[in-house]
Order: sequence, then C-alpha cells, then structure tokens
Amino acid sequence: MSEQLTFTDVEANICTIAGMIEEDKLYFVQMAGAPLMAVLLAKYMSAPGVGYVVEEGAVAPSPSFPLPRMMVGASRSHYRAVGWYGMNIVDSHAALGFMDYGLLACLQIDKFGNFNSTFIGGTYEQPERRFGGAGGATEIASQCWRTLLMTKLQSRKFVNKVDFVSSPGYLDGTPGARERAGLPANTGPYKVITQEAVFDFHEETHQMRLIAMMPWVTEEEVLSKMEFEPLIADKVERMTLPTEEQLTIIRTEIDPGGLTVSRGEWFTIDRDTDKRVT
Amino acid sequence: MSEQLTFTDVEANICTIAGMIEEDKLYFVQMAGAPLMAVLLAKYMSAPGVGYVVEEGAVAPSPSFPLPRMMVGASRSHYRAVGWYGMNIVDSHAALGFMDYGLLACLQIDKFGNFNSTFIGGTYEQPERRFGGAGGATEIASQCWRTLLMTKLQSRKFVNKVDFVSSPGYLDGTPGARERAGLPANTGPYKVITQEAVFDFHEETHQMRLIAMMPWVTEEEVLSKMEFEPLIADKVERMTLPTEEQLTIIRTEIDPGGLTVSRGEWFTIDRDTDKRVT
Amino acid sequence: MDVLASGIGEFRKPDPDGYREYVRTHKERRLVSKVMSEHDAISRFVEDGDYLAYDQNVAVRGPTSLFREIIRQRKKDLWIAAKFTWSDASLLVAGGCVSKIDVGWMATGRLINEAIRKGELKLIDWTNGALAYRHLAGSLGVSFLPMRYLVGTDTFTQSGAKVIEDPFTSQPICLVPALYPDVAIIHVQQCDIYGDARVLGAGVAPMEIAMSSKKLIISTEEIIDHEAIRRQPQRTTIPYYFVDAVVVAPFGCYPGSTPGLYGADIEHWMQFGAAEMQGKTDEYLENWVFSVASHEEMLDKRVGAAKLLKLRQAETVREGYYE
Amino acid sequence: MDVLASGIGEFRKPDPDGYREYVRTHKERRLVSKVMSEHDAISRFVEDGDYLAYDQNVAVRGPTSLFREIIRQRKKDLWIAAKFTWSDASLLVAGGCVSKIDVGWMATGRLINEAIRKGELKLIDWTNGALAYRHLAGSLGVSFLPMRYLVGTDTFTQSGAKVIEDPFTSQPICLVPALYPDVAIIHVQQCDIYGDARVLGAGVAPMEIAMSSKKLIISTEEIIDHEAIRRQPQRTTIPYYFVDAVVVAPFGCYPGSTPGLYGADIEHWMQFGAAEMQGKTDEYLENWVFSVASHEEMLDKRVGAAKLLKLRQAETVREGYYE
Repeated sequence: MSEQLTFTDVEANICTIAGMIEEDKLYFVQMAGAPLMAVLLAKYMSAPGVGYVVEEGAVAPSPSFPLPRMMVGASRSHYRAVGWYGMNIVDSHAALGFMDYGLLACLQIDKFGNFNSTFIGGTYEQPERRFGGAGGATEIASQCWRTLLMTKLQSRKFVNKVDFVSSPGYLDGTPGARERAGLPANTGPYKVITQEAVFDFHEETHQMRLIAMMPWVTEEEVLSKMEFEPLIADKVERMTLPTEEQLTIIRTEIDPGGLTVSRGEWFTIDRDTDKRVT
Repeated sequence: MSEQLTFTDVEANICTIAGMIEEDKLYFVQMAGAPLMAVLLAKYMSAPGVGYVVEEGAVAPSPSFPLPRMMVGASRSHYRAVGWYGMNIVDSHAALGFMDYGLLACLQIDKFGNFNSTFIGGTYEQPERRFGGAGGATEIASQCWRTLLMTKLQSRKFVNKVDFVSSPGYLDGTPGARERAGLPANTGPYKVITQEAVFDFHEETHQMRLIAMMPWVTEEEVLSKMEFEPLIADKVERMTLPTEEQLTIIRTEIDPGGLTVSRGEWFTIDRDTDKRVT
Repeated sequence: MDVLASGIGEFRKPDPDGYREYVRTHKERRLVSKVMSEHDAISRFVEDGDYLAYDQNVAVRGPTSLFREIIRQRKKDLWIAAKFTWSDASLLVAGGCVSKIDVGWMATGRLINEAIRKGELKLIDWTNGALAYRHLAGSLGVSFLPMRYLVGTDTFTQSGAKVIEDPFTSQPICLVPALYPDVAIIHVQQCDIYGDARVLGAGVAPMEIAMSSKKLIISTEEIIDHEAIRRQPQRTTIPYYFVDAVVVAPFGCYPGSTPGLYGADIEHWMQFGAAEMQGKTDEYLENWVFSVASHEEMLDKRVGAAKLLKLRQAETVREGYYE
Repeated sequence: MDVLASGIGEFRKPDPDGYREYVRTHKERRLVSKVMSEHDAISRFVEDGDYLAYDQNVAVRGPTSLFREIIRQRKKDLWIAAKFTWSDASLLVAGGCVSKIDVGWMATGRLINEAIRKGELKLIDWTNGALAYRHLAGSLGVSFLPMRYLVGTDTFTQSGAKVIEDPFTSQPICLVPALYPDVAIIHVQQCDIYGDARVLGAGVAPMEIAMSSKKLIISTEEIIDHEAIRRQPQRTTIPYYFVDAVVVAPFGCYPGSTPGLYGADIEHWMQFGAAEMQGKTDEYLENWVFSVASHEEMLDKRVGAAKLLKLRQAETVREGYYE
C-alpha cells in the first residue's frame, strides 16, 4: 500500500492560501479561523517577515506559537506587534491603500464575487438561518487592493444569486461598477480558493474563472459543485497538495485545539497517484 | 505717603479672570500668555482642582511652578496631566459640550463679540500688519459653552467693525444667528475682560454691556476708550484690584521671566483711595 | 441636498446639540469618586429602552459582569450595537433584555433565530467597521462621517447610511449617521476612582464609545492611584469627565479573557452553547446570574478559586500590558 | 449637492484615490532600514512645489534640523501648513523656500509681512483645529469631514471650506477638504530603523499627518531597537509602513525643546527675532545653515557642548516620557 495524506477541506484551503502569501505585501486578515491561519502558516514557514493587520487594531504581530484556542484579540495573537491601535485606525490604513490583500471567508458567492455572510434562506426580515453578519469583511473587500476569498466548493455556496450581498465583489460586473457605487478605484476580489479549485476573475467581464484544480478532480466535477458556470482558463493549472510539514504545523502550532481545521470534509489522497482514496 | 500698588494691564486682566474661575467647570485655554496665566493663578490660589485643556492635547495638567519661560507644549506645562492626547481629541471634547468656558485673548472686538486675530489695516490680500491668525480661538469660541475674552480697553480694539472676523461672537446679533450659521446651539461670548472694565452681552440683543469698572475710572473714561458705545448695566459694579499676593505669585511662579506680564501699560494705585497715581 | 441613495434601516437620528445639552447639565467636571457597586451602576445608569454600547474584541475584554447585572435587573427593550462581539447578544436576548441589534458581527444560534422568528428581535445590519466609525462620528461631535465602503451592498440597503455626491470630488460618497448611545459599558484593566481609565492592548473603539455615549460605566480589574495616572498621562484611554460610574470587577469579563491577566474559560462558553442548543438557557441564567447576588458571589460560588487560578496561569503574556 | 456657502481660498483638491495609487506603487511594505542622512532624506523626498506638513507644539518637538536642511538645499515654492507653530514659517520664508502658507497660527513679523507685500507669499487662513482636522480627514482616507465651527467668520470665507445642509439633521454644517500633503517631516523621541516611531507626550496631530502624507521623513532623537518597539506596541505612534526615511537627529528641534530631553534655547530665538527686525536674516542663515554642512556640524561648531549640556540640564521632567 502506498503512502497516504489525510487532511480536511479547511486545511487544504489554508495550505493553498499560505502558498500565495507574498512577503513584500501587507495583508488585512479577517478575525480568526482559516484566513488568519493561512497567513500564520505562511509566516511560520515561508514568509516570516510578512506584515498583517487584524480588525481590532494589532499591526504586524508576531504571534507566539502554539496559538491559543480562542485567539481573536487575545494576548498571544497580538504578541510583539509593532502597534496596538483600534478598528478605526486599521480600517483607515486600508482606506488609504496600504493593504495589498484582504483575506476573508464567505458563506455564499456569485459569479462576480459578491458574497454573503448574513443569512441563508427566507427573507431578510424572516431568514431561515441568520449568520453573524458582514463583520469586517465589507471594509476589507472594499478597501484592500485585492481580496482573497476562501470558501468550500459546493453548489449551495457558488450560487447564481446570493441571498444577501453582505460585501461587494464586482457588483453587476460592468466596467467601473465599483467606482460608480463609490468604492475606491481598481479594487476587487482577486481569487477564490476552495479545497479543490481556485478561481480568479476575468479582467474585463469580471466573471469568475476556473484557473486551478486539485490533481484528483476533473472540470466536470468542479462544475457539478457550482450552481453557475464559471469561465474556464485556457490552461487550468494543477494545485499543489498540502505537505506533511504544513499539516503538522497547522495541527501542532496553528490550531492545536483543532477547533477550526478538524471540522468539515476529510480527504485521503494516495501520494503515488495523487488520487483521492476517501 | 500711603501705600501703593503697581501692576500692568496684563496683570490686572489675569487677576480679574482668576477671580472668575469656578472649580466645578472645565476650561479650554488658549495656547499661552495671559489666558493660561489666569487659570494657573486660580489653580495656584483659589481653585486647585480646576480642570483645563490646552490645544495640543494635555488634559487637566498640574503644572510644576515656577513655569518655564517658553511654556507652550513644554514638559513642565503638561506635567501630571490626566491625559496626553492631540488637538483633534481635545477639540472634540469641546465639540461634545464638555468645555464650559473658553479663555482667549483677542486683538480687536466688535459690539457683538466677533473678534479679530488675523490682520489690522489694509486688505486681506495686502494687510498693513499681519498677525498670527485665528489659531485655536475659533474652535474654542465656537464650541465652548461660554467664552471669556481678554483684551485691552483701547478704541482701536473696541471697534465698530473688526478688520477681519477671525472668530465668531454673536455675528450680526440677531436671535439664533450663531445657530443659523451652523454653530452649536446656546454658545457665545460671555464676558470681555480688560484692565479697567468688564463687559457682558445683553441676553436678547447680544450687545456688549458694561458691567464693572476699576475704582479709579468713570463711565466716560471707559467709553472714551471704545469706538462703539456699549450698553450700560443698571448697576455697574466696582472691580476688585489685584492683591499683593496675586501679583507676587504671578511674578515669581507664573511668569518669572516677565515675558508676558511686564509689557504694556503700568498702573500705580494709591491703596487708601483706590485712585490711580500714574 | 442631493441624496443619491438611502438605506432603509432604522437608526436613532443623530443629535449633536442634544448630546451637548445633556453633557452640559449632567456630567460631573470635578474629580469626585465614582466608585459604586455593579448593582448601583446598572440601576442608576441603564434604563429600559436605552441604546447600549460596549467594547470588546470578540470574547476579549468584554464587560460580561455588567451584562449579567443587566440581566439580573431584568432591563428591557435595549438596543445594542453588536460589533466584533461574541455570544453577548445571545446572552442578553436569553435574558429578555434586547429588542434591537445593530449588527456588525456576533455569534448567532437558536436564541437569535427564534427571537427574530417570534418578532421579539429586530436586526439592523451594518458592519464592524461601520459601527466603530459611527462611534467615531459621535466622538467628534458631528452628525455623520463619510466613508469609502458599505455602498454596492444589501448591507447598505438595510442600514441607515446614505450616498451623496461628494461636494469636493463630485464622486458618490457614503455617509453614516453618528451613533450617540445612551449608555456604554467598558471593561478596562486599570482605572482610578475618578474614572481615568486605561485599556491595555488593542481594542476596537473604547475611546470613541466612551466619548460618544451620554452615560458611561467603567468596570475595572483594579483601582489604581490617581497619582499613577498623572505619572503616565499618555496611557490614559479615557479621562475622568466622560465617566459616570466605576465598578471594581476583577475577572470582570469572565468567561472571556483580559490580556495580560487571565485566559478565557472555553469550557464555560461550550456550556452556554450547549444550553442554547438544548433550549436550557433559563437554567444557565438561573445558575450563573439569578441565583447569585453579584459578580463577586458568582466568582466565589460558581467559578471557584481553583478555576480562577488556572485562568490566571493560562495567561502567559504580560509584556506590553504590564511590563 | 446643495452647497449653501463656499470659501474662496485656494486648496489642493482632495484626491483619495490618487493618494491610494501613490501608496500602492511607492510605499515599502517590508521591514527594511530607512536610516539615511538628513541630506539624502530631504533631497530624495522634498521636491520644489511640494505641499509640506509638519507637527509641533509651537516651539516644542518641531523638526527644525530638517527645516534647516530644506533651506540648505534651497528648496523652492513649498506650500506649508503652519498650525500651532512658531517662527518656522518665517525661517522658511527667509530661506526663500515658501510661496503659500495655510495658516492656523504662526509667529509673524517683518519677513512674513514683507513677503506678502512683495507678492512672494500668499496666506490662506484656516485655524489650528481646522488644519489638524483636515489632516484627520486625510488620515481617514476620505475627501472631507464635517465640523461644528469655522462658519460665521471671515476665516471661513478665506478658507476652502463649504457649508451644506446636513442630510441627517437638516441643519447647516461646515465641511473641510481633506489635506493630503506631498511630504511630512516629524520629529520624535524614539524610532527604530524601519520607521516605527514614538512621540512621547502630547502632540498636535503627528499620527494624522503621518497617515495623510504621501512621503514621510522622521527625524529622531535616538534609534531604538526594533524589539523594544515590539515589547511595547501601544507606545508606537507611527508604524513602519508610513515612513520613507529615518534621520538620526539628537537635539533635532534645537532651538526648540523636546519634552523629557532638553529645554529651549530662548536666547537663540531672540537672536533670530533681532536678525529679523534688523533685516539681517541672511547673516543668520549663513551662520546657522549655509556655513555648516549638517545638523551635526551646527551643533558642534555653532551651539557647542556646553550649551547642549545646559539645555539637557534645563529639562527637569522625565516622568511620563522616559519613566
């Protein structure tokens, strides 16, 4: 029997995003959970000098690992920052154009990258399931130059129409739609990262476009997990699998309690063939 | 020969204002010079607990005496404040209505308490003498509940029309003029203090009104030192002379260099008669 | 005024002059002790129907001892701002205290969903940043502030924001109305008896909330000497004249954490979560709120010294806070 | 947009998106050393025609070593914001560097009056607070802010402010345009090599100016270790990514004072005042600026060790700054 690699969808997302982190850029990272873990994994492994801010005003922290289980705003997550401010200050840093990338999770997304974190089903007044709200995602997705969005590849998440536009993507997709609405120029969603596929947005039509897939999935499989049909890049790249080292660091240093990464769908991959076993 | 008391016009102003300081009120005090000295004299002698803020953001300092010669923003003038902030913060405290009194000096004033600290003579573009500008006086005179204005009783200062309205009094004097302009409700100049006379403003007409004079001057003398004719209160009070103790504290603790208080007009008063000798 | 678009959300009309009048007649300018019990602070300064603001980083440095006292006193019909919060909104909803929530982010579950369904609770959506910014507007004494986001979304539509044509750039710009809460509760590490308060560490908007709220209750881990405040003026987050009450509350944000002092009691949160899922929050409240007379009694009889020591030990960082 | 009134003063049209584009392409995000000489900092980052901002409390903590370097390099046509300043504007006018001044408050005398008379200098009146607030607007990334004063005055008329009908209260409200300076110079007590800077003590608007200026030069009394910054993050006034140059300048605001370190040299100010009154500022500049190659040389050859020691001794307060 050949060697196998086992990980969750969240772990896959964290590893994929960690591989995208550039050390000479600044990141505005949502609260906690997978987006923060992705930047921390990069900081631990490949981009130790990367700077990021969090909503509650810690600028460029150097968190002490292993991280605490409830880490938002806690001392170990703000450890050795270069500055401790408040939300209005760091939101202003983003308004001023200092934040190259926003890093966010979302519940539902449409083909123009508009996304929902408010409610699913029913009406605004009587929702079937009410969620936490836009949080800091709207200011991040509006004011950072590029936004990296993380979610799961499922048809109920990639939908024709989101139940509620909590935060803006390219709105109706027309050229200049964000600027006409009053948003800062030349901003918008940049990539959407899932456990099995990565998307970007077409430069002119602003439609979501499949650009990379995990080795074990086909285009058809990806499309079957989406309500709308994305554009397909001329050449769809193969995504890199999480490494043993990445997974070990996530499980021992980044989320030792497993509160975030142990939930969701598990993947077991045969390392010789890169095919999914279970 | 009877005993004599000698002081300058600035010293007289400082002592008169010091006597008005209420310990349960908050003061917003201009930069430096006589207004600040007045509140410090009160703090030294009669109202040790009185709180005041200065433009550069020191809140409720307890300055260490004797004060330095160039004291604005210097360490001894901010000593043992309860907070060190910046200008936008303390201006906001005033905007929020926390500052009961503003304490200011001015170059020129009209009968509605509009005053000038910008230029005298000529035009705005080609002034005869250009002065420092509105400074912080406009925010103080607009946002504190009541403004105490300090100047010298001279016809070139109490004028029919100021060369430039740097900061607002009651504007054209009509009811609600300040509110119509956009200023916070129920604010405005409260008293004008000079070396020989004190004025307030009529509740309805908002015209300046003589309410107190030094013992050695007559109404005619006061009016001869004003270009416009103020209202006269039914009963014009007699002002209290500076005391020896006040003058000693000013000269040794408040302005030991004499930069502010030794300039201007000198008064020598016969203490038996309260008449001016020279 | 050309208003290009307006959200439909309900909001308190900002009234800077009304706030000023309140301040003029109600706020104490002298240095007088404001130390009082949590009971007195909540009963004197929180009224049914008040707009209540608070500050915390999700579960960190939240004024939870005061939340419990609000529930204990069965305050009603509060309108709260839940920005970057945790299960506080659910807790207050469980206590029957809340009828409206301005939402930035909060943990949601059965309690919130059921209260909406029954028509007992109305949510008005904003974002974390928009609510913090509305407090900033209030702290500046104005009625609105312009900002570069919120537009283009349904969040905007459900909020009370407006879009106007910017008179300086001619571009569309979003305006949010200032938030002037009736009362705010803020937990801090250190405070003197007059209310000069220090928030140690990053915080969402403690100063903005303190400045924009008519009434302000501070709960503090410890009282420090007034002279200590004056020796380090730059560390004072909130000066005394904004503060109406100072409540001594060690472990005041239990089961949350206070940076530099103690960690969070995660088991407690799970217990609350389980109670919520099982519809047993009445039991939870009986145990943690109603059956104890005070925060002190809760710590003594429900939490216990061993747990408190463990939580102290779980906080390993003092650097930047106390060092 | 119903604009009820507009000032006639010239102002740079606020361009938040232009600022953002500059930041995107020009500002360094990495932690790299920005330490350089005053010569290099001024020659690289101050251009003729720039809008130059700075921060000080009248004569306290002003970046005077950098003012002298600007004169030494004969920069021209600067537009400066003189809010709550001292004779800096006169000094720069004497050096022929300035063509426009946004006035809050500054010391005026023969130099300013003559330059106006000759048509070489244009003043545009605001107030200290209005200029600090315009920096605040810039620091928030917006194009204007509403405020409760300036209206009703000739200062308003000569400024670039506007009055609109407030869309939330229907009352008239004053709007001031955001100020985004091309370059700012700020003197601090402590800074690391990356630009993480600490202003110790009260300051007019150092953070707002730092955030709203495209280019930022910090002069610092001393370089401190980056790890020292990280050990006390709450003391950092300006984080590294706003900063383009760090200039080591002990006694950098001589003849002004730096709180906690040294007092002001009042005799020097009087010497400048006398030179101005006698029309001898060329001699003054030759002696204090042109005949010395650097701030260091000026301290050594013109001020001297004895005077520096005396100024150190004159500063008796360290509490709140270094203790």
